[in-house]
Amino acid sequence: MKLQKFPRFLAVVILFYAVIEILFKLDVVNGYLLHIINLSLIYVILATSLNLINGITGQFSLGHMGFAGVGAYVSAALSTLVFKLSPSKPGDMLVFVGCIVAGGLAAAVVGLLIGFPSLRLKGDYLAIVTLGFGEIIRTAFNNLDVVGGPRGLLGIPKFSNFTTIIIASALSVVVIRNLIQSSHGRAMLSIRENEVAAELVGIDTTRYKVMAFTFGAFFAGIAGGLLAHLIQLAHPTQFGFIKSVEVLIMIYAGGVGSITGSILAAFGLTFLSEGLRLGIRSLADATGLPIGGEWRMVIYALLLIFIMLFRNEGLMGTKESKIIELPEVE
Amino acid sequence: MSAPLLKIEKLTHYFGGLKAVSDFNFEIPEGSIYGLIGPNGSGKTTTFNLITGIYTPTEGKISFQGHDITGQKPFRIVHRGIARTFQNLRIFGNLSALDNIRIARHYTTRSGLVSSILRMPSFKAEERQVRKEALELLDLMHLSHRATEKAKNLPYGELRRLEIARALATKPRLILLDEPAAGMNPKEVDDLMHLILRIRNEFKVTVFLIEHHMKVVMGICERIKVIDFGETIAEGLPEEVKNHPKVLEAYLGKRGA
Amino acid sequence: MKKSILVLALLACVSLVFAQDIKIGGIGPVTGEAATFGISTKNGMMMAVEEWNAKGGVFGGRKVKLIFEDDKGDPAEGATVYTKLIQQDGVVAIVGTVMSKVTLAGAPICQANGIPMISPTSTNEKVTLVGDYIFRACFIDPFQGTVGANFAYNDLKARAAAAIFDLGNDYTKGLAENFKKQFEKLGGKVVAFEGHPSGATDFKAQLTKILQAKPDVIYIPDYYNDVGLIAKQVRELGFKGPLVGGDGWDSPDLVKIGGTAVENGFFTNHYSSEDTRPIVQDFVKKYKAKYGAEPDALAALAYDAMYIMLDAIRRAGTTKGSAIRDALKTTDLNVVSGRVKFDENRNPIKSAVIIEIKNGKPVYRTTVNP
Amino acid sequence: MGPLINPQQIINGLQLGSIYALIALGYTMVYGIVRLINFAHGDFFMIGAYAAYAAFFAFNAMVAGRTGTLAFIVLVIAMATSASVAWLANKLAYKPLRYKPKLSSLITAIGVSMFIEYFFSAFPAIGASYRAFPEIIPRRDIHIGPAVVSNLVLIDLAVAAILMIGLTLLVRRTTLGKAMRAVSQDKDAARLMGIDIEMVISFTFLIGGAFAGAAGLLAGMTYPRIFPYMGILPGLKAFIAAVLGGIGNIPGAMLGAYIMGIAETFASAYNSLIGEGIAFAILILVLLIRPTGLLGEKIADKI
Repeated sequence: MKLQKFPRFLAVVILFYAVIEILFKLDVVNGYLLHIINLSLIYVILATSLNLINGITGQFSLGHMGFAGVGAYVSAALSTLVFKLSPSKPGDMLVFVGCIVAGGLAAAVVGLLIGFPSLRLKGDYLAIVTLGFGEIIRTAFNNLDVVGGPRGLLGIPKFSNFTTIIIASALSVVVIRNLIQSSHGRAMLSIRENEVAAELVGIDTTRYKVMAFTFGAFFAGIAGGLLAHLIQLAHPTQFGFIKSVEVLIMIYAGGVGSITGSILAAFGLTFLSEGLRLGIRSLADATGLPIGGEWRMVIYALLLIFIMLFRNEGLMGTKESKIIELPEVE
Repeated sequence: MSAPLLKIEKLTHYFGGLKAVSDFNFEIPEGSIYGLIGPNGSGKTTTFNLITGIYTPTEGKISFQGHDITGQKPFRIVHRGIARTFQNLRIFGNLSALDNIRIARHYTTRSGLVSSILRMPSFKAEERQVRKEALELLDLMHLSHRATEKAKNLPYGELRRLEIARALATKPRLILLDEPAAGMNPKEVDDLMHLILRIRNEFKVTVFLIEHHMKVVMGICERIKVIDFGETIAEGLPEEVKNHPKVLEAYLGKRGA
Repeated sequence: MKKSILVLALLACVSLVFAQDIKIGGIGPVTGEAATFGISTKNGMMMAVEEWNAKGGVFGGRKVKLIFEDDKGDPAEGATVYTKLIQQDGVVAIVGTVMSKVTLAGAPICQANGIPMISPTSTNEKVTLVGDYIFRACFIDPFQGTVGANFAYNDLKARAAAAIFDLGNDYTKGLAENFKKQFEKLGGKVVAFEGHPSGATDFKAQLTKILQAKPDVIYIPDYYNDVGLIAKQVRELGFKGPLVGGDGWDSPDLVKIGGTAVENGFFTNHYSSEDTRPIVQDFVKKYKAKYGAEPDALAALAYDAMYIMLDAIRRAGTTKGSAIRDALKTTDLNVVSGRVKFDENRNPIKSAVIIEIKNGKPVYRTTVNP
Repeated sequence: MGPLINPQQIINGLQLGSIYALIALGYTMVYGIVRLINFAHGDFFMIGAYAAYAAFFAFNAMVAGRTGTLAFIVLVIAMATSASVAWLANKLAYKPLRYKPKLSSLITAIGVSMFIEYFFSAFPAIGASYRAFPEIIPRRDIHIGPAVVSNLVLIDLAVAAILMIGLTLLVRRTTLGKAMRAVSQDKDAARLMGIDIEMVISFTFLIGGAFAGAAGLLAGMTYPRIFPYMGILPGLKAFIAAVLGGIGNIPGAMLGAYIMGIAETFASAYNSLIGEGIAFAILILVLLIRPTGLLGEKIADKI
């Protein structure tokens, strides 16, 4: 077997995993850093799956975290139930995987339902309807006392860890990447480029728009489930409009339609927002200015504006890194 | 003689209260080159939009190869074998020329989602095949050198050719060309005429075109229909049409004078 | 001679180690929609820390270094911040955070790492049930709701009550539900029970409906800013009866926003600023001098929570988590919000006072023991 | 008597609708001209409220007792401040991206919105705390049968009506209005006709900002509590109202806003649990039936 045959992306993921694990064992990477990496990896899933809907298929969705919410609540409700019935025993991991997938599937069903309005609506009108759906989902969690209402769903077992999250994240990226780089993916791209022309070269645009929503929602649901099992809490406010906007920012800062860009932005912006905590503190210490944590988001917002002003196609534009992109089948 | 490839009966379409197409009846025989001409706003593109399913006609029937296709979804009509180009280009600008062609071949591919995502051997074989055919088509249109270029970076003349290539990639029996010569210089027009003839002769595709450029229309069309204000004013062989009094009136602008 | 130098050096080292600051984590939402609560909380904590440091530290001359982080009122951000304080900064204890939903995301992290934690204002019952390292300085929802209902039924002689609460906030919802339960148990009737969306400014739809049911009293367990608006609107619609609420009312801004509309209003609270105990008078005076504003309940509870934690560390005489936890359990301390002891669920056992708004001033009305 | 046939609820709904309408107008105007969902618009509303607050304390003593004069000064300052901020945001953050991918300016708008909110919250002179808005015009209640109408309700309705009529006249009758309509129809054609596009866009931001400022003052007087994040929710609701009416369409925005105000009021009165989601439910329903909003024109996609 030629060395080149070994998938580059898989190699990078394994290397990254090994390095972080070793550094963690050596105490170079502490629990905090690992937690940020975990969050970044979850955001990678959210950003790439939203990119499938917004960036690839060109359907402007503003309710992505609503899907994540469905995944979080369904998977967490299931796992807390199972865990309550039979506390920890071997095979727990399998149950966990089952719960997460069930959450993803539930989100996919919701995505399928929400995909239908996209058949009639375009652009900003679609954006506002997806926003509306997302808010209705959030409101439903808020008013459903069986899942804790405004208190949130508690006592979720901590199943998510670096290993499970990186596997889920890498799998999501690979599946979405392979989908995009197939004939089906090109069909989705053609809808973004010109819907009428797509229809008139024989693409069933209805099917592919709904498919994009369903796939996107499935992976968002997976991410939501992982998040719930990481922070051991699912709360309606985590899945509202403002959170959806955060993911949207990631895909545009990274570059619309670029998986590489989504990955870089998911890591970059998560680390930036945490890094600014330290940054602000050092600045305050160095200058003696009376500034505290409340200035962190001011700087974050300014940086966001500057990124868009000076790199208005996002970090990557529509380009893909060679690590992500598959070679053409020749 | 066999049944016509495309048969239009009593085709009528209103926009609000405005009659855009009124009682069109015509047939396009297999293997012919058929021209549709008329002044701006006469309803030419609307006719194309009705045939390709973008609009559903208010009245009338469209049959293709003996099947009623009236009111079917555009992509289904494409699957039946009707392809088209657009007056104002509709290219997938951010995708490569190669991808533009491959997308048009998508509906003929068989790989399902699972085999695509797992990149199974059957999927790879099919990808290889599609790529090969797409490159051949580009070659035929003298666009091979542009295969990996983003379509939006191509010059205008090449874009026109790319759009025709993309239409041909859907393996049509009938191709509708909406003002293919628009914006071309005389040399390019000549090339285009040769290309259209080749499409008909080599690909065995029937051609239905809208054109303002009289040289193209008179040079290659075998039958011509002239319309104005949604009404048919003449139909027949190029010679017949050319000297028809109503046609002269419509084109030389006697109305309103 | 050499030996003594060595001993001296060693001693110096030891004292240096001992004189090291004790790192305490503080958490509150200083950005986002709950920022105003977070800032009061931060102010209260900082004041307590400064007082302890001015007194010469916690034990062995070791001073407190407060590392305060923002949680934006977001559970996920909260989990990150708790992890940061414990893993990155190595704090020995955490005081925080404000909102129950965020505290509930942080509590399991503290419990798993053996870091004692006290929340100043998270009232949800479940918070301290996470584990034995988790304490709080405030009342729990059922207590205030019950006290409010008792007061409305027994003292105000109300027989028909209505409630309006924030659908998106478990604190106000919890209080309203417990009020309803108790009021009905006493034999009263809850004639209207209406929620409003978080962040709403117009409550007239709900209030018009409530007034159609003709209640004697309206229970409004919201925060002062919403209470001000609700009171204004309900008075505008013609309601003259008493309004009752919880400790969310305790802010100088209540009267500023609500004006005369909050007259004939009563709320359950931890302390009265009229309380003559020196600690209360001292706190109010110093807070005003330092921040130019009267303290609200959040500032007082944050101050208390920090005080309780530092006192426990002093008594433990070590920064070991389990020792601090054990010391916290045996807390018996006079703080601004009263004399605090913890029950077996690590909730404070303390009495509540009822405050009445009279001529634009909060006035002590009565004390209720649990 | 059922809650739905209560005249008080209609008054409640109209008042809420008036404030939504003033915000929605700015949203819709900017969208009509530059096709940008200006997420920061809700923050211009907040700035208007703060400017009014500051203006009240600056001029209260000076005009001692003359309520009308004071209210007028405060209104002008609120409108001028919000208008300038809107104008500045356009110049600094949106103009450089005018001919770049549309969504990059959307993200910038989100950035501007975040910046304004967090800056106001962090800046010590303003701060995150709630502030009690002063009583610029003392409230008086007028009882009509079982319903209560305060003079504030009437002021809200009147100011909204006057500004809306003014705007309609501006758009229909003036040269600037014609230029605005031309730019919203076809930018390139407008440029060829010699219209200074950037000037028209600047004016649109100025007017939209001024309306948001007026809404900020009215909201401050009606709901006397202001804070840096007060623009988020009304901004979102007004945006929905604008889309409901047909985004880019001025009468549509007004219609959408009043429908939203009344629907929210009635739904909250009917059942508070559904009140929270009703705005969105109506929106989705309307858009599924009329994909371009109530009065929005069909997007002509010429093929």
